[in-house]
Amino acid sequence: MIKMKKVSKWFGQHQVLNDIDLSLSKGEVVVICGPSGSGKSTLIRTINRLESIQGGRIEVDGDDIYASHLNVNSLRQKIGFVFQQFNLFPHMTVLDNVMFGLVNIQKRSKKESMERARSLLDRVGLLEKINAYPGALSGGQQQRVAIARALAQQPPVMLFDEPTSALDPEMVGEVLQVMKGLAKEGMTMVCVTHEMGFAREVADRVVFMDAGQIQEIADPETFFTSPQHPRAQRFLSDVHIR
Amino acid sequence: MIKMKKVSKWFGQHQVLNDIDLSLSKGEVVVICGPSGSGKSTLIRTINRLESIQGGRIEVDGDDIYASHLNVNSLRQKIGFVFQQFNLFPHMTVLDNVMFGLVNIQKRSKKESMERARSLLDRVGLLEKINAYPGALSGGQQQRVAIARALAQQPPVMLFDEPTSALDPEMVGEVLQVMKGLAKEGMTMVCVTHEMGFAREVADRVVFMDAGQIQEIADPETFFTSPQHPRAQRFLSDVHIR
Amino acid sequence: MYLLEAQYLYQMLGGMVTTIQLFIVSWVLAFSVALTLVVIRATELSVARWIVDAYVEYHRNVPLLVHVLFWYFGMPELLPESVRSWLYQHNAEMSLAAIALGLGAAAYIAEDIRSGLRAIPETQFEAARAMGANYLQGMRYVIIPQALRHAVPALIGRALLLFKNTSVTMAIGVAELTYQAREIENDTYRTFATYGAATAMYLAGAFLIMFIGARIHAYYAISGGRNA
Amino acid sequence: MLEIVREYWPMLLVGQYPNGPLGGLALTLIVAVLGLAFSLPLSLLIALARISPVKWLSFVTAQFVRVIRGIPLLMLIFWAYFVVPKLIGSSVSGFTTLVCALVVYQAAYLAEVIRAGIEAIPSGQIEASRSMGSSYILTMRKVILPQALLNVLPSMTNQFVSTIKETSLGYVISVNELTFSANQVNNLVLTQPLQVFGVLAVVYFIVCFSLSRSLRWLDIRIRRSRAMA
Amino acid sequence: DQLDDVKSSGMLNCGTLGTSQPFSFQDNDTRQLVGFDVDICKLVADKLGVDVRFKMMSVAARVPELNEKRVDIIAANLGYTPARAEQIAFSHQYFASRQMLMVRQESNIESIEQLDGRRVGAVKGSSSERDIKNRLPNSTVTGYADGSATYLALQQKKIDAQYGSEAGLMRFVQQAPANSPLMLIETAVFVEPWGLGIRKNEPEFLAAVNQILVEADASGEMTEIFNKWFGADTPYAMQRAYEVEPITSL
Ligand SMILES: Nc1ncnc2c1ncn2[C@@H]1O[C@H](COP(=O)(O)OP(=O)(O)OP(=O)(O)O)[C@@H](O)[C@H]1O
Ligand SMILES: Nc1ncnc2c1ncn2[C@@H]1O[C@H](COP(=O)(O)OP(=O)(O)OP(=O)(O)O)[C@@H](O)[C@H]1O
Ligand SMILES: [Mg+2]
Ligand SMILES: [Mg+2]
Repeated sequence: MIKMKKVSKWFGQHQVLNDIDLSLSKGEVVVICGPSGSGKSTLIRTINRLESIQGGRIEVDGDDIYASHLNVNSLRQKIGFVFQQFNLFPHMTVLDNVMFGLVNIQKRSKKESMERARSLLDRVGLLEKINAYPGALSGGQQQRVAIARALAQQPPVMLFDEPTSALDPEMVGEVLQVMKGLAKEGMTMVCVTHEMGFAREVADRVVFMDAGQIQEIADPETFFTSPQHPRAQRFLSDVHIR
Repeated sequence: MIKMKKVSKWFGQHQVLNDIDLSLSKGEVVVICGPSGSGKSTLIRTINRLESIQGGRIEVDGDDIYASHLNVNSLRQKIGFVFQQFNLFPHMTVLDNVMFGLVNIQKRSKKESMERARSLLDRVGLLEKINAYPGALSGGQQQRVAIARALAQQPPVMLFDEPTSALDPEMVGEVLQVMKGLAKEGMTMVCVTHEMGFAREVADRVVFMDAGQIQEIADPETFFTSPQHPRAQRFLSDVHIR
Repeated sequence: MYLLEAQYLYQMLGGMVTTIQLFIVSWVLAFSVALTLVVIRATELSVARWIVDAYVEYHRNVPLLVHVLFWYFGMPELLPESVRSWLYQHNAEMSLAAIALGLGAAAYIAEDIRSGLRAIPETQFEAARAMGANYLQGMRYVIIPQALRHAVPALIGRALLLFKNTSVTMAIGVAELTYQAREIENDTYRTFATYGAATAMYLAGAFLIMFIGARIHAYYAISGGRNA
Repeated sequence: MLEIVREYWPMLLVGQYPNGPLGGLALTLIVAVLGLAFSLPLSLLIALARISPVKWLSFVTAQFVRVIRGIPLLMLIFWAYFVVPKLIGSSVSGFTTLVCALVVYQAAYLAEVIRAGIEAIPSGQIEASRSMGSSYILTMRKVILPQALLNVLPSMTNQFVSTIKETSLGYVISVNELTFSANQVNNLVLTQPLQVFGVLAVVYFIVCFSLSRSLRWLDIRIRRSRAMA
Repeated sequence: DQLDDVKSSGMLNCGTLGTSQPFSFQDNDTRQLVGFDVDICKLVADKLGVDVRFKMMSVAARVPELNEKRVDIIAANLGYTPARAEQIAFSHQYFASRQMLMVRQESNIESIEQLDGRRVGAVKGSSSERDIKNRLPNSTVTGYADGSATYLALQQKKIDAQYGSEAGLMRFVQQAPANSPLMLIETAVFVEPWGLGIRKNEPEFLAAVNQILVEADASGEMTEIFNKWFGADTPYAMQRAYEVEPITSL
């Protein structure tokens, strides 16, 4: 489904991704963690071509996504992206946010889009907030709308960038429930997160990054109980202090 | 040191604080926790008179701080406040941010202020960032500058509003170290936080709020191991899922 | 100071109507051109930026009067004879004045919208693109509507100035309010009365614009407030 | 166009001076500089009054700003010239009237720009400063205005440039600045109005462009120095 | 009264336009205000035995400048009409402006009537609208900022005729390029009497000014001034064809 081969990225002189190799098959869930600035966000952004890369190759569904002839807009319709800061459109209601891609990008009929949006919002438990504006929602509610919006176009792949870091403990729970549901249904997912509970429960593999490189890939249980890489050991000790 | 008696606050029709009673003696450290929207921020903001109150009375050092003749500016010099979002002044360097109160409010000499600012920045481990602007700092660094700024005027009381919620796990560690140091030195502190580790290590009491009321006050060990109030039990179970 | 006779007030009302027509036509033109400029500019291509910058600097730094004279006396000379004479038979003053005013105001409006644009986090655009929206869709549905909201106060100010600046076009014979006021003043030498009436009419028009602007502002205010 | 400049440059530069009152570009620059120098502080006061918690003060300034913004500048100058002396009982020169009218008019517009800038600063900044114990004035002076003024510098540039261009309305009360001189020249040359006004446009362009470029330069420099660019 | 005030102050404040060759304009070499109107004011001041100080005024502000006592007298293209005379007092006529129409030679228009239905341009605020409507009821009049702009509009065929005073139009005829010559239509649309403007209710001052004008006419000084600006040695080469006389008797 997703294949990254020797992907490298520089910001000016500064190398942010260094020979990244990573493959996901359909239905797989991968969690990425690592210290701040290690390149986690940059990595998942490259999968959606939100960043340019200077070396290597990324394939989604067998297509080289950095090929110049590739239609990037239709690629992105296949990939749902949930931003750390939600990035809901503040001038649209919750319903309009979720319908946006269906109506304006995929040019579906209003009626059909509305039905689909409603059923998604129902699923994330926000049916009664349908006409609210994002500014009137709590953080956890906003995050769930962002997920519904990303799911609306029925993408086979979902990317999550720290979907819970801005939330308080109770809201973290709400958002993780929804994501677990998706994982169970067989969605292919890449998720940057430090939520150990989530990683343990749903991830097939955990990827630990540091300084632009993948330092360790392991199944969750192994990673959390006996990390191999010294940087990962230090990192996990910090996380556990909490 | 701080005495709140039957403090009530409304936003329009909505009661946000309901008969709050809370006293702190000198050198005491209190942690406030509770679900989102329960009134934690509002509570500590009233102690600094950043909010008006509609009922009750708050004394700091024996003075009724909502008395109309009270000089609010000199009250606030006695209370350091650290915001969740840092609120550093982006147009001033780190040093200027920390010197601001000394030079402009307390009218100390430049030289003396500079020395004091440097020693504070040294203490929070930021001596080398002294001439940087806030925009060029990481979140944890910004938060430490904010603490140094609040400490500069040597306030006997410090208020912290979720000082770590916007930080990643490693940075959380940095900030908590500084706060632990303060607690050990006998600073009177009120801290809104969900960092159980911190609460366990330094808090004298934990206050659990819900729906504008204090539901439970207990010492940390008791609170975390056997909370009495059902809402607190549910809340803690959520927190532990992580 | 005493009031003017009905006949003169009527004449001035005629001028006011022209002023309002001119204002509306040039505002619509200005707004469309400004939006185009903003979209071009936002591509961040250096050629595009250069062109839009030059456009803005020209209009901002050259007096409006000169700009109006240029459009009236300079531009039509580039047209073929037949088009020109058709134009002159059909109130060329008015249409050329509207073009000159509109293009001039467009430069300012474009800057105002661009300031509004700067207030929109780049992540909004990214969010739209990440869903598969193309450049124009992202601009049209997500960025521009938000930028406009931020720009409303500045745009109200701009509309007021455009409304008042229509008087510049009297230099090329557009019979708007100031033009009529001058005619009447010159016929009667009752300077204070005529200018007093003209000032009152401008003020009334300006208040109307401020009122409508405030309505639009209130209508567009995004509800929900603090974390939007 | 060059012959016109060669032939008439003294008139365009200084008007009748020294055989009469100073005029032309020199007068334009003087009026503009005075207009800019006074309108900025006045607009600051208006903006602060407009957002002040004192109800009547903000109400009065709001109405004032509204009315001034609703009157064409030409009319404002005209009325100031003829009405103000009646009110204060002594005559005021055209030059003074022009400068004052320009200052008041620009200040009203500028005040709105500045107000928007102040209101756009996150309230956390005010709270942070106030919670350290600084007074309202100190907070405005050291924390809010330095940020707000920088943010709205582009709009302020627009306003400054129009101040320069609007000095030309002084002709109506016989302040014979550059545009008036150009009209005189036009009357002498007679058959080349486009060329004469072309010269006028170039001169205004040079003056205004230098101002807007220097302000942009200043903007970039401050941003750089605050590590914001 | 005003006459006494002027005499006692020793200064006559005279308002002129300053942008109206040859009546009042700034000489490019000396950069001083000169012209027919200027000389008339000087004449009045001389005869009153006082100094003269000139003030340039815009068309829009000239009447209030007078009525608000900023100046004592204005010589500023003031054509007489009864309506205007309700606001200010007119002296005897010191100039009679033949108001004429100028056309492009190639348009072959020779009479005023031929222009009916065509577009006519004039300087805005020159009482043109009313005058022309009387003669050319089907024409539209466009008022431009000044003579030069009107001229340009005529040359660019935006209008078919330019309306104005003979003195003003003459210079355009002379300066028009050879490939697009202009000409005046022989007959004047009408003759507009110009007077000096004085505040109402100043009979002594008005009488004194009138007397000065009459005497200057008699002594030949008026003709001298006229010839200096309009005579054979000037581009206008006009003959003086009017008397100094009370306007209301016209
Ligand atoms: N636009 C940019 N220009 C230059 N450097 C950048 C840019 N964006 C990111 N970087 C740098 O690239 C590195 C990786 O950034 P990235 O955002 O991928 O980190 P991350 O692992 O997501 O960190 P976090 O946990 O804080 O989100 C960082 O050192 C960052 O400073
Ligand atoms: N300016 C305001 N106007 C109206 N209601 C407000 C305002 N500020 C806060 N509230 C409401 O007051 C309640 C308490 O808010 P407060 O910010 O104190 O909560 P909190 O406990 O700090 O929550 P969090 O953990 O999310 O920060 C909330 O329901 C909130 O919606
Ligand atoms: Mg990241
Ligand atoms: Mg809070």
